[in-house]
Amino acid sequence: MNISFETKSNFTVIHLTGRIDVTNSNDLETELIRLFEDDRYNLLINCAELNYISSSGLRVFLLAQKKVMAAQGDLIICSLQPMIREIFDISGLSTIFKICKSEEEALQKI
Amino acid sequence: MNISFETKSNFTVIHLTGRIDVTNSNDLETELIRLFEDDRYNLLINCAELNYISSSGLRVFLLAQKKVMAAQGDLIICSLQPMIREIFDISGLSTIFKICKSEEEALQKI
Amino acid sequence: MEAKGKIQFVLDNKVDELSLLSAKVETMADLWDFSDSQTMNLNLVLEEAISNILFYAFDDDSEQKIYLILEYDDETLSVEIMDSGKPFDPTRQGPPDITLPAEERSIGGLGIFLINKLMDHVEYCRKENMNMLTLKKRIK
Amino acid sequence: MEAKGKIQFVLDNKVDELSLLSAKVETMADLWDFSDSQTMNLNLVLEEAISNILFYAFDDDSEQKIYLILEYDDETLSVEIMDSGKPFDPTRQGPPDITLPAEERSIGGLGIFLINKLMDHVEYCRKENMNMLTLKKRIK
Ligand SMILES: Nc1ncnc2c1ncn2[C@@H]1O[C@H](COP(=O)(O)OP(=O)(O)O)[C@@H](O)[C@H]1O
Ligand SMILES: Nc1ncnc2c1ncn2[C@@H]1O[C@H](COP(=O)(O)OP(=O)(O)O)[C@@H](O)[C@H]1O
Repeated sequence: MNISFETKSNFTVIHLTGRIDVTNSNDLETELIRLFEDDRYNLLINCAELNYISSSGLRVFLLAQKKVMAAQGDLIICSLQPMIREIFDISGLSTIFKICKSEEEALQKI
Repeated sequence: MNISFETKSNFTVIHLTGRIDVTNSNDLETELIRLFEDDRYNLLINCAELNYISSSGLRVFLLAQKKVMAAQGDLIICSLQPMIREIFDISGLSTIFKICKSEEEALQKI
Repeated sequence: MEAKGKIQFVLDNKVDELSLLSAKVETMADLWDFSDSQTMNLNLVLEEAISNILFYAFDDDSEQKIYLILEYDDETLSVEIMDSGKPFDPTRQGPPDITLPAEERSIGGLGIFLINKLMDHVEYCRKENMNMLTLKKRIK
Repeated sequence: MEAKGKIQFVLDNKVDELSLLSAKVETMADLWDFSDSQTMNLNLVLEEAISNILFYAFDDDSEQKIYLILEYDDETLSVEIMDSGKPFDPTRQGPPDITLPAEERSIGGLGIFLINKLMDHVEYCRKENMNMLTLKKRIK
Protein backbone atom coordinates (compact mmCIF):
# COMPACT_ATOMS: atom_id res chain seq x y z
CA MET A 1 0.00 0.00 0.00
CA ASN A 2 1.07 3.53 -0.75
CA ILE A 3 -0.62 6.56 0.85
CA SER A 4 -0.23 10.09 -0.49
CA PHE A 5 -1.87 13.36 0.49
CA GLU A 6 -2.95 16.46 -1.32
CA THR A 7 -4.96 19.51 -0.20
CA LYS A 8 -7.90 20.66 -2.34
CA SER A 9 -10.25 23.43 -1.05
CA ASN A 10 -10.54 22.65 2.64
CA PHE A 11 -10.29 18.91 2.05
CA THR A 12 -7.40 16.52 2.46
CA VAL A 13 -7.39 14.19 -0.54
CA ILE A 14 -5.88 10.81 0.30
CA HIS A 15 -4.74 8.57 -2.56
CA LEU A 16 -4.54 4.89 -1.66
CA THR A 17 -2.56 2.61 -3.96
CA GLY A 18 -2.26 -1.17 -3.89
CA ARG A 19 -3.53 -3.44 -1.13
CA ILE A 20 -4.94 -2.78 2.32
CA ASP A 21 -4.77 -5.98 4.28
CA VAL A 22 -4.13 -7.20 7.80
CA THR A 23 -0.37 -6.68 7.39
CA ASN A 24 -0.63 -2.95 6.69
CA SER A 25 -4.03 -1.62 7.79
CA ASN A 26 -2.37 -0.29 10.96
CA ASP A 27 -0.24 2.02 8.83
CA LEU A 28 -3.35 3.55 7.30
CA GLU A 29 -4.89 3.93 10.75
CA THR A 30 -1.76 5.71 12.00
CA GLU A 31 -1.81 8.16 9.07
CA LEU A 32 -5.49 8.97 9.56
CA ILE A 33 -5.04 9.52 13.29
CA ARG A 34 -2.19 11.91 12.48
CA LEU A 35 -4.62 13.92 10.31
CA PHE A 36 -7.21 14.01 13.09
CA GLU A 37 -4.57 15.23 15.55
CA ASP A 38 -3.95 18.03 13.04
CA ASP A 39 -7.67 18.81 13.18
CA ARG A 40 -8.17 17.76 9.59
CA TYR A 41 -11.60 16.13 9.55
CA ASN A 42 -12.57 16.83 5.94
CA LEU A 43 -11.28 13.84 4.02
CA LEU A 44 -11.68 12.65 0.46
CA ILE A 45 -10.28 9.14 0.03
CA ASN A 46 -9.50 8.42 -3.63
CA CYS A 47 -9.46 4.63 -4.17
CA ALA A 48 -8.84 4.56 -7.94
CA GLU A 49 -5.58 2.67 -7.43
CA LEU A 50 -6.77 0.52 -4.55
CA ASN A 51 -7.06 -3.05 -5.76
CA TYR A 52 -7.52 -5.08 -2.61
CA ILE A 53 -9.22 -4.56 0.72
CA SER A 54 -10.08 -7.00 3.49
CA SER A 55 -12.07 -6.58 6.69
CA SER A 56 -9.02 -5.11 8.42
CA GLY A 57 -9.12 -2.23 5.92
CA LEU A 58 -12.88 -1.79 6.22
CA ARG A 59 -12.39 -1.59 9.98
CA VAL A 60 -10.07 1.44 9.55
CA PHE A 61 -12.52 3.16 7.17
CA LEU A 62 -15.35 2.66 9.66
CA LEU A 63 -13.21 3.96 12.50
CA ALA A 64 -12.39 7.07 10.46
CA GLN A 65 -16.07 7.61 9.68
CA LYS A 66 -16.94 7.50 13.39
CA LYS A 67 -14.23 10.03 14.28
CA VAL A 68 -15.15 12.33 11.41
CA MET A 69 -18.84 12.26 12.37
CA ALA A 70 -18.03 12.95 16.02
CA ALA A 71 -16.00 16.00 14.94
CA GLN A 72 -18.69 17.06 12.45
CA GLY A 73 -16.28 16.76 9.56
CA ASP A 74 -16.90 15.17 6.21
CA LEU A 75 -15.59 11.91 4.75
CA ILE A 76 -16.08 11.03 1.09
CA ILE A 77 -14.80 7.93 -0.68
CA CYS A 78 -14.41 8.11 -4.46
CA SER A 79 -13.37 6.06 -7.50
CA LEU A 80 -13.88 2.61 -5.99
CA GLN A 81 -13.06 -0.19 -8.43
CA PRO A 82 -16.17 -2.34 -9.02
CA MET A 83 -14.75 -5.34 -7.17
CA ILE A 84 -13.97 -3.19 -4.12
CA ARG A 85 -17.35 -1.51 -4.35
CA GLU A 86 -18.89 -4.99 -4.20
CA ILE A 87 -17.19 -5.63 -0.87
CA PHE A 88 -18.53 -2.31 0.46
CA ASP A 89 -22.02 -3.25 -0.73
CA ILE A 90 -21.93 -6.73 0.81
CA SER A 91 -20.69 -5.32 4.11
CA GLY A 92 -23.47 -2.74 4.25
CA LEU A 93 -20.89 0.06 4.13
CA SER A 94 -22.21 1.68 0.95
CA THR A 95 -25.03 3.24 2.95
CA ILE A 96 -22.73 4.41 5.74
CA PHE A 97 -20.17 6.21 3.59
CA LYS A 98 -20.64 9.03 1.12
CA ILE A 99 -19.40 7.37 -2.06
CA CYS A 100 -18.74 9.23 -5.33
CA LYS A 101 -17.87 7.86 -8.75
CA SER A 102 -14.97 10.25 -9.37
CA GLU A 103 -12.84 12.83 -7.57
CA GLU A 104 -14.42 15.57 -9.74
CA GLU A 105 -17.91 14.54 -8.68
CA ALA A 106 -16.81 14.50 -5.05
CA LEU A 107 -15.18 17.94 -5.23
CA GLN A 108 -18.31 19.42 -6.82
CA LYS A 109 -20.44 18.10 -3.96
CA ILE A 110 -18.27 19.61 -1.25
CA MET B 1 11.88 -13.83 -29.99
CA ASN B 2 13.34 -10.62 -31.33
CA ILE B 3 16.19 -10.60 -33.88
CA SER B 4 18.30 -7.51 -34.58
CA PHE B 5 21.39 -7.02 -36.75
CA GLU B 6 24.45 -4.84 -36.55
CA THR B 7 27.66 -4.77 -38.63
CA LYS B 8 31.01 -4.78 -36.84
CA SER B 9 34.28 -5.16 -38.87
CA ASN B 10 33.35 -7.69 -41.53
CA PHE B 11 30.96 -9.50 -39.19
CA THR B 12 27.18 -9.42 -38.90
CA VAL B 13 26.33 -9.33 -35.20
CA ILE B 14 22.94 -10.91 -34.50
CA HIS B 15 21.21 -10.14 -31.20
CA LEU B 16 18.66 -12.73 -30.13
CA THR B 17 16.17 -11.78 -27.45
CA GLY B 18 13.60 -13.93 -25.67
CA ARG B 19 12.69 -17.48 -26.60
CA ILE B 20 13.52 -19.67 -29.57
CA ASP B 21 11.08 -22.51 -29.64
CA VAL B 22 9.19 -24.65 -32.12
CA THR B 23 6.69 -21.84 -32.76
CA ASN B 24 9.30 -19.36 -34.01
CA SER B 25 12.53 -21.17 -34.94
CA ASN B 26 11.46 -20.96 -38.60
CA ASP B 27 11.63 -17.17 -38.38
CA LEU B 28 15.25 -17.36 -37.25
CA GLU B 29 16.03 -19.80 -40.06
CA THR B 30 14.48 -17.44 -42.61
CA GLU B 31 16.55 -14.49 -41.36
CA LEU B 32 19.79 -16.48 -41.46
CA ILE B 33 19.10 -17.75 -44.98
CA ARG B 34 18.52 -14.16 -46.04
CA LEU B 35 22.02 -13.29 -44.75
CA PHE B 36 23.55 -16.22 -46.62
CA GLU B 37 21.82 -15.12 -49.84
CA ASP B 38 23.51 -11.77 -49.24
CA ASP B 39 26.83 -13.61 -49.01
CA ARG B 40 27.22 -12.75 -45.38
CA TYR B 41 28.88 -15.81 -43.85
CA ASN B 42 30.72 -14.14 -40.95
CA LEU B 43 28.26 -14.22 -38.10
CA LEU B 44 28.50 -13.39 -34.42
CA ILE B 45 25.36 -14.46 -32.58
CA ASN B 46 24.99 -12.60 -29.28
CA CYS B 47 22.75 -14.61 -26.94
CA ALA B 48 22.94 -12.37 -23.86
CA GLU B 49 19.18 -11.81 -23.96
CA LEU B 50 18.23 -15.29 -25.08
CA ASN B 51 16.53 -17.06 -22.20
CA TYR B 52 15.04 -20.16 -23.74
CA ILE B 53 16.04 -22.55 -26.49
CA SER B 54 14.71 -25.97 -27.43
CA SER B 55 15.91 -28.54 -29.96
CA SER B 56 14.14 -26.66 -32.76
CA GLY B 57 16.42 -23.69 -32.07
CA LEU B 58 19.53 -25.86 -31.81
CA ARG B 59 18.57 -27.34 -35.18
CA VAL B 60 18.73 -23.88 -36.78
CA PHE B 61 22.09 -23.10 -35.16
CA LEU B 62 23.50 -26.39 -36.46
CA LEU B 63 22.13 -25.73 -39.94
CA ALA B 64 23.78 -22.29 -39.93
CA GLN B 65 27.08 -23.79 -38.83
CA LYS B 66 27.00 -26.27 -41.71
CA LYS B 67 26.29 -23.53 -44.29
CA VAL B 68 28.95 -21.23 -42.83
CA MET B 69 31.57 -23.99 -42.89
CA ALA B 70 30.69 -24.92 -46.48
CA ALA B 71 31.19 -21.29 -47.48
CA GLN B 72 34.38 -20.99 -45.38
CA GLY B 73 32.84 -18.27 -43.28
CA ASP B 74 32.98 -17.91 -39.51
CA LEU B 75 30.25 -18.37 -36.93
CA ILE B 76 30.77 -17.37 -33.29
CA ILE B 77 28.23 -17.60 -30.49
CA CYS B 78 28.73 -15.34 -27.48
CA SER B 79 27.26 -14.42 -24.09
CA LEU B 80 25.25 -17.60 -23.52
CA GLN B 81 23.37 -17.60 -20.22
CA PRO B 82 24.57 -20.51 -18.04
CA MET B 83 21.28 -22.42 -18.37
CA ILE B 84 21.43 -22.17 -22.18
CA ARG B 85 25.12 -23.08 -22.16
CA GLU B 86 24.15 -26.22 -20.24
CA ILE B 87 21.82 -27.26 -23.06
CA PHE B 88 24.63 -26.71 -25.60
CA ASP B 89 26.97 -28.81 -23.43
CA ILE B 90 24.49 -31.66 -23.02
CA SER B 91 23.80 -31.71 -26.75
CA GLY B 92 27.48 -31.89 -27.64
CA LEU B 93 27.21 -28.54 -29.42
CA SER B 94 29.81 -26.76 -27.28
CA THR B 95 32.56 -28.52 -29.22
CA ILE B 96 30.99 -27.81 -32.60
CA PHE B 97 30.52 -24.07 -32.18
CA LYS B 98 33.06 -21.38 -31.43
CA ILE B 99 31.67 -20.05 -28.17
CA CYS B 100 32.92 -16.87 -26.47
CA LYS B 101 32.06 -15.44 -23.06
CA SER B 102 31.38 -11.89 -24.30
CA GLU B 103 30.99 -9.93 -27.51
CA GLU B 104 34.29 -8.10 -26.76
CA GLU B 105 36.14 -11.41 -26.46
CA ALA B 106 34.59 -12.59 -29.73
CA LEU B 107 35.48 -9.40 -31.62
CA GLN B 108 39.08 -9.59 -30.40
CA LYS B 109 39.41 -13.13 -31.74
CA ILE B 110 38.16 -12.25 -35.20
CA MET C 1 -6.27 -25.07 -23.02
CA GLU C 2 -7.93 -26.08 -19.82
CA ALA C 3 -6.20 -26.25 -16.43
CA LYS C 4 -7.41 -27.72 -13.20
CA GLY C 5 -5.67 -29.06 -10.14
CA LYS C 6 -4.91 -28.99 -6.48
CA ILE C 7 -2.23 -27.24 -4.48
CA GLN C 8 -1.34 -27.81 -0.86
CA PHE C 9 0.36 -25.15 1.25
CA VAL C 10 1.87 -25.46 4.69
CA LEU C 11 2.07 -22.11 6.47
CA ASP C 12 3.68 -21.06 9.73
CA ASN C 13 1.46 -19.14 12.14
CA LYS C 14 3.04 -15.79 11.26
CA VAL C 15 1.30 -12.78 9.73
CA ASP C 16 4.07 -12.42 7.11
CA GLU C 17 2.96 -15.69 5.56
CA LEU C 18 -0.23 -13.95 4.40
CA SER C 19 1.71 -11.68 2.02
CA LEU C 20 3.64 -14.60 0.56
CA LEU C 21 0.41 -16.55 0.24
CA SER C 22 -1.47 -13.79 -1.57
CA ALA C 23 1.21 -13.72 -4.27
CA LYS C 24 1.03 -17.51 -4.67
CA VAL C 25 -2.77 -17.40 -4.80
CA GLU C 26 -2.62 -14.78 -7.54
CA THR C 27 -0.35 -17.12 -9.43
CA MET C 28 -2.85 -19.97 -9.13
CA ALA C 29 -5.79 -17.75 -10.02
CA ASP C 30 -3.90 -16.67 -13.10
CA LEU C 31 -3.33 -20.29 -14.08
CA TRP C 32 -7.01 -21.02 -13.66
CA ASP C 33 -8.02 -17.89 -15.59
CA PHE C 34 -9.92 -16.33 -12.69
CA SER C 35 -11.00 -12.70 -13.12
CA ASP C 36 -9.44 -9.95 -10.97
CA SER C 37 -12.56 -9.86 -8.87
CA GLN C 38 -12.64 -13.64 -8.35
CA THR C 39 -8.97 -13.52 -7.41
CA MET C 40 -9.44 -10.72 -4.93
CA ASN C 41 -12.39 -12.48 -3.34
CA LEU C 42 -10.39 -15.69 -2.96
CA ASN C 43 -7.51 -13.81 -1.36
CA LEU C 44 -9.91 -11.96 0.89
CA VAL C 45 -11.59 -15.15 2.10
CA LEU C 46 -8.21 -16.77 2.77
CA GLU C 47 -6.95 -13.70 4.61
CA GLU C 48 -10.04 -13.58 6.82
CA ALA C 49 -9.96 -17.27 7.67
CA ILE C 50 -6.21 -17.54 8.22
CA SER C 51 -5.82 -14.28 10.14
CA ASN C 52 -8.52 -15.50 12.53
CA ILE C 53 -6.41 -18.61 13.16
CA LEU C 54 -3.31 -16.47 13.67
CA PHE C 55 -5.08 -14.13 16.10
CA TYR C 56 -7.47 -16.34 18.01
CA ALA C 57 -6.71 -20.06 17.67
CA PHE C 58 -3.63 -20.37 19.88
CA ASP C 59 -3.34 -19.04 23.42
CA ASP C 60 0.43 -19.07 23.58
CA ASP C 61 2.81 -17.95 20.84
CA SER C 62 4.09 -21.42 20.02
CA GLU C 63 5.03 -22.28 16.44
CA GLN C 64 2.19 -23.96 14.65
CA LYS C 65 1.39 -25.12 11.14
CA ILE C 66 -1.67 -24.18 9.13
CA TYR C 67 -2.61 -26.44 6.24
CA LEU C 68 -4.30 -25.05 3.17
CA ILE C 69 -5.54 -26.87 0.09
CA LEU C 70 -6.80 -25.05 -3.00
CA GLU C 71 -8.49 -27.09 -5.68
CA TYR C 72 -10.15 -26.07 -8.89
CA ASP C 73 -12.06 -28.72 -10.80
CA ASP C 74 -15.38 -28.95 -12.63
CA GLU C 75 -15.78 -25.17 -12.38
CA THR C 76 -15.73 -25.39 -8.60
CA LEU C 77 -13.13 -23.82 -6.37
CA SER C 78 -12.64 -25.70 -3.10
CA VAL C 79 -10.66 -24.39 -0.17
CA GLU C 80 -9.73 -26.46 2.85
CA ILE C 81 -8.07 -24.89 5.87
CA MET C 82 -6.85 -26.92 8.83
CA ASP C 83 -5.35 -25.83 12.14
CA SER C 84 -4.69 -27.44 15.50
CA GLY C 85 -5.94 -24.48 17.54
CA LYS C 86 -8.79 -24.45 20.02
CA PRO C 87 -12.11 -25.71 18.66
CA PHE C 88 -13.98 -22.91 16.89
CA ASP C 89 -16.93 -23.28 14.56
CA PRO C 90 -17.34 -20.12 12.45
CA THR C 91 -20.63 -21.38 10.99
CA ARG C 92 -22.18 -20.87 14.43
CA GLN C 93 -21.11 -17.24 14.56
CA GLY C 94 -24.14 -14.94 14.17
CA PRO C 95 -23.86 -12.27 11.46
CA PRO C 96 -23.13 -8.67 12.50
CA ASP C 97 -26.01 -6.20 12.10
CA ILE C 98 -24.92 -4.44 8.93
CA THR C 99 -28.00 -2.21 8.89
CA LEU C 100 -26.93 -0.16 11.90
CA PRO C 101 -25.88 3.48 11.33
CA ALA C 102 -22.17 4.30 11.59
CA GLU C 103 -22.34 5.49 15.22
CA GLU C 104 -23.71 2.18 16.44
CA ARG C 105 -21.81 -0.24 14.20
CA SER C 106 -19.05 -2.32 15.68
CA ILE C 107 -15.84 -1.75 13.76
CA GLY C 108 -14.96 -5.48 13.73
CA GLY C 109 -16.73 -8.74 13.11
CA LEU C 110 -16.90 -8.59 9.31
CA GLY C 111 -14.40 -11.39 8.58
CA ILE C 112 -16.57 -14.49 8.98
CA PHE C 113 -19.52 -12.59 7.52
CA LEU C 114 -17.57 -11.87 4.32
CA ILE C 115 -16.45 -15.49 4.05
CA ASN C 116 -20.10 -16.58 4.19
CA LYS C 117 -21.19 -13.96 1.68
CA LEU C 118 -18.43 -14.58 -0.86
CA MET C 119 -18.53 -18.37 -0.86
CA ASP C 120 -21.41 -20.63 -1.89
CA HIS C 121 -20.80 -23.24 0.75
CA VAL C 122 -19.11 -23.11 4.18
CA GLU C 123 -18.68 -26.20 6.28
CA TYR C 124 -16.89 -26.79 9.56
CA CYS C 125 -15.83 -29.95 11.33
CA ARG C 126 -13.53 -30.87 14.18
CA LYS C 127 -11.44 -33.88 13.26
CA GLU C 128 -8.51 -35.43 15.10
CA ASN C 129 -7.99 -32.33 17.22
CA MET C 130 -8.00 -30.11 14.15
CA ASN C 131 -10.38 -27.42 12.98
CA MET C 132 -11.27 -28.14 9.39
CA LEU C 133 -13.02 -25.45 7.39
CA THR C 134 -14.23 -26.29 3.88
CA LEU C 135 -15.30 -23.54 1.51
CA LYS C 136 -16.69 -23.94 -1.99
CA LYS C 137 -17.51 -21.55 -4.77
CA ARG C 138 -18.72 -22.11 -8.31
CA ILE C 139 -16.51 -20.15 -10.69
CA LYS C 140 -17.60 -19.40 -14.29
CA MET D 1 5.76 -21.46 3.22
CA GLU D 2 5.81 -24.70 1.36
CA ALA D 3 3.71 -25.43 -1.73
CA LYS D 4 3.13 -28.70 -3.49
CA GLY D 5 0.40 -29.99 -5.73
CA LYS D 6 -0.84 -31.31 -8.98
CA ILE D 7 -2.22 -29.59 -12.07
CA GLN D 8 -3.93 -31.22 -15.03
CA PHE D 9 -4.00 -29.61 -18.46
CA VAL D 10 -6.00 -30.61 -21.50
CA LEU D 11 -4.43 -29.34 -24.72
CA ASP D 12 -5.66 -29.36 -28.30
CA ASN D 13 -3.22 -30.75 -30.88
CA LYS D 14 -2.20 -27.29 -32.10
CA VAL D 15 1.24 -25.73 -31.99
CA ASP D 16 -0.17 -22.49 -30.50
CA GLU D 17 -1.03 -24.40 -27.35
CA LEU D 18 2.70 -24.70 -26.61
CA SER D 19 3.04 -20.93 -26.12
CA LEU D 20 0.06 -20.81 -23.80
CA LEU D 21 1.41 -23.81 -21.93
CA SER D 22 4.86 -22.34 -21.43
CA ALA D 23 3.35 -19.30 -19.70
CA LYS D 24 1.26 -21.54 -17.43
CA VAL D 25 4.26 -23.72 -16.65
CA GLU D 26 6.28 -20.65 -15.66
CA THR D 27 3.44 -19.75 -13.33
CA MET D 28 3.57 -23.17 -11.68
CA ALA D 29 7.35 -23.15 -11.49
CA ASP D 30 7.15 -19.78 -9.78
CA LEU D 31 4.69 -21.17 -7.25
CA TRP D 32 7.00 -24.07 -6.54
CA ASP D 33 10.05 -21.78 -6.28
CA PHE D 34 11.91 -23.43 -9.16
CA SER D 35 15.04 -21.65 -10.40
CA ASP D 36 15.12 -20.10 -13.89
CA SER D 37 17.17 -23.00 -15.12
CA GLN D 38 14.83 -25.63 -13.63
CA THR D 39 11.90 -23.80 -15.19
CA MET D 40 13.51 -23.62 -18.61
CA ASN D 41 14.40 -27.29 -18.49
CA LEU D 42 10.84 -28.23 -17.58
CA ASN D 43 9.47 -26.14 -20.42
CA LEU D 44 12.02 -27.60 -22.80
CA VAL D 45 11.14 -31.18 -21.90
CA LEU D 46 7.43 -30.44 -22.29
CA GLU D 47 7.99 -28.75 -25.64
CA GLU D 48 10.03 -31.67 -26.97
CA ALA D 49 7.55 -34.30 -25.84
CA ILE D 50 4.40 -32.46 -26.88
CA SER D 51 5.73 -31.19 -30.22
CA ASN D 52 6.61 -34.78 -31.10
CA ILE D 53 2.99 -35.72 -30.47
CA LEU D 54 1.81 -32.78 -32.58
CA PHE D 55 4.16 -33.65 -35.46
CA TYR D 56 4.28 -37.43 -35.49
CA ALA D 57 1.49 -39.07 -33.49
CA PHE D 58 -1.47 -38.48 -35.79
CA ASP D 59 -1.57 -39.29 -39.50
CA ASP D 60 -4.52 -37.11 -40.36
CA ASP D 61 -5.14 -33.58 -39.07
CA SER D 62 -8.10 -34.51 -36.89
CA GLU D 63 -8.68 -32.66 -33.63
CA GLN D 64 -7.19 -34.52 -30.72
CA LYS D 65 -6.63 -33.94 -27.01
CA ILE D 66 -3.32 -34.21 -25.21
CA TYR D 67 -3.44 -34.71 -21.45
CA LEU D 68 -0.71 -33.35 -19.23
CA ILE D 69 -0.30 -33.68 -15.49
CA LEU D 70 2.36 -31.77 -13.55
CA GLU D 71 2.93 -32.70 -9.95
CA TYR D 72 5.44 -31.48 -7.42
CA ASP D 73 5.67 -33.30 -4.13
CA ASP D 74 8.42 -34.55 -1.83
CA GLU D 75 10.98 -32.59 -3.85
CA THR D 76 10.10 -34.61 -6.95
CA LEU D 77 8.63 -33.17 -10.10
CA SER D 78 6.49 -35.68 -12.02
CA VAL D 79 5.20 -35.14 -15.52
CA GLU D 80 2.66 -37.36 -17.20
CA ILE D 81 1.77 -36.91 -20.86
CA MET D 82 -0.96 -38.90 -22.57
CA ASP D 83 -2.06 -38.99 -26.19
CA SER D 84 -4.18 -41.25 -28.33
CA GLY D 85 -1.79 -41.24 -31.30
CA LYS D 86 -0.06 -44.21 -32.87
CA PRO D 87 2.00 -46.31 -30.44
CA PHE D 88 5.48 -44.84 -30.01
CA ASP D 89 7.96 -45.69 -27.27
CA PRO D 90 10.60 -42.95 -27.01
CA THR D 91 12.64 -44.99 -24.51
CA ARG D 92 13.49 -47.36 -27.37
CA GLN D 93 14.87 -44.54 -29.49
CA GLY D 94 18.67 -44.79 -29.75
CA PRO D 95 20.59 -41.62 -28.87
CA PRO D 96 22.05 -39.50 -31.69
CA ASP D 97 25.84 -39.52 -32.02
CA ILE D 98 26.65 -36.20 -30.44
CA THR D 99 30.41 -36.66 -30.93
CA LEU D 100 30.26 -36.28 -34.71
CA PRO D 101 31.80 -33.13 -36.26
CA ALA D 102 29.40 -30.51 -37.58
CA GLU D 103 29.58 -31.70 -41.21
CA GLU D 104 28.37 -35.17 -40.33
CA ARG D 105 25.87 -34.38 -37.61
CA SER D 106 22.20 -34.71 -38.31
CA ILE D 107 20.43 -31.46 -37.59
CA GLY D 108 17.49 -33.18 -35.88
CA GLY D 109 16.95 -35.94 -33.39
CA LEU D 110 17.89 -34.04 -30.23
CA GLY D 111 14.41 -33.88 -28.69
CA ILE D 112 14.11 -37.28 -27.05
CA PHE D 113 17.81 -37.18 -26.21
CA LEU D 114 17.35 -33.93 -24.26
CA ILE D 115 14.32 -35.33 -22.42
CA ASN D 116 16.44 -38.29 -21.29
CA LYS D 117 19.34 -36.10 -20.28
CA LEU D 118 17.33 -33.51 -18.37
CA MET D 119 15.07 -35.89 -16.45
CA ASP D 120 16.12 -38.51 -13.89
CA HIS D 121 13.56 -41.06 -14.92
CA VAL D 122 11.69 -41.67 -18.20
CA GLU D 123 9.07 -44.39 -18.50
CA TYR D 124 6.71 -45.29 -21.32
CA CYS D 125 3.66 -47.47 -21.40
CA ARG D 126 0.78 -48.07 -23.81
CA LYS D 127 -2.48 -48.15 -21.89
CA GLU D 128 -6.04 -48.28 -23.25
CA ASN D 129 -4.94 -47.13 -26.69
CA MET D 130 -3.00 -44.23 -25.22
CA ASN D 131 0.70 -43.43 -25.14
CA MET D 132 1.60 -42.62 -21.57
CA LEU D 133 4.96 -41.03 -20.91
CA THR D 134 6.04 -40.52 -17.29
CA LEU D 135 9.00 -38.29 -16.48
CA LYS D 136 10.47 -37.61 -13.06
CA LYS D 137 13.10 -35.25 -11.75
CA ARG D 138 14.35 -34.55 -8.25
CA ILE D 139 14.28 -30.81 -7.66
CA LYS D 140 16.27 -29.14 -4.81
N1 LIG E 1 -10.11 -19.56 15.00
C1 LIG E 1 -10.78 -18.91 15.97
N2 LIG E 1 -10.68 -19.34 17.26
C2 LIG E 1 -11.35 -18.70 18.24
N3 LIG E 1 -12.14 -17.62 18.05
C3 LIG E 1 -12.28 -17.14 16.81
C4 LIG E 1 -11.63 -17.76 15.70
N4 LIG E 1 -11.97 -17.08 14.58
C5 LIG E 1 -12.79 -16.09 14.96
N5 LIG E 1 -12.99 -16.12 16.29
C6 LIG E 1 -13.90 -15.20 17.05
O1 LIG E 1 -14.92 -14.75 16.19
C7 LIG E 1 -14.97 -13.32 16.17
C8 LIG E 1 -15.43 -12.79 14.79
O2 LIG E 1 -14.44 -13.00 13.82
P1 LIG E 1 -14.44 -12.17 12.48
O3 LIG E 1 -15.81 -12.25 11.91
O4 LIG E 1 -13.33 -12.65 11.63
O5 LIG E 1 -14.20 -10.65 12.89
P2 LIG E 1 -12.99 -9.98 13.69
O6 LIG E 1 -11.80 -10.86 13.55
O7 LIG E 1 -12.85 -8.65 13.05
O8 LIG E 1 -13.47 -9.88 15.11
C9 LIG E 1 -13.57 -12.89 16.54
O9 LIG E 1 -13.55 -11.61 17.12
C10 LIG E 1 -13.16 -13.97 17.54
O10 LIG E 1 -13.63 -13.67 18.82
N1 LIG F 1 4.90 -39.46 -30.85
C1 LIG F 1 5.63 -39.97 -31.88
N2 LIG F 1 5.06 -40.80 -32.77
C2 LIG F 1 5.77 -41.32 -33.78
N3 LIG F 1 7.07 -41.06 -34.00
C3 LIG F 1 7.71 -40.24 -33.16
C4 LIG F 1 7.03 -39.64 -32.06
N4 LIG F 1 7.92 -38.88 -31.40
C5 LIG F 1 9.09 -38.98 -32.04
N5 LIG F 1 8.99 -39.79 -33.11
C6 LIG F 1 10.08 -40.14 -34.01
O1 LIG F 1 11.31 -40.04 -33.30
C7 LIG F 1 12.22 -39.20 -34.00
C8 LIG F 1 13.15 -38.48 -33.04
O2 LIG F 1 12.42 -37.51 -32.31
P1 LIG F 1 13.20 -36.34 -31.60
O3 LIG F 1 14.33 -36.91 -30.79
O4 LIG F 1 12.23 -35.53 -30.84
O5 LIG F 1 13.87 -35.46 -32.75
P2 LIG F 1 13.19 -34.72 -34.00
O6 LIG F 1 11.76 -34.45 -33.64
O7 LIG F 1 14.01 -33.49 -34.13
O8 LIG F 1 13.36 -35.66 -35.14
C9 LIG F 1 11.35 -38.28 -34.83
O9 LIG F 1 12.03 -37.78 -35.95
C10 LIG F 1 10.18 -39.18 -35.20
O10 LIG F 1 10.50 -39.95 -36.33
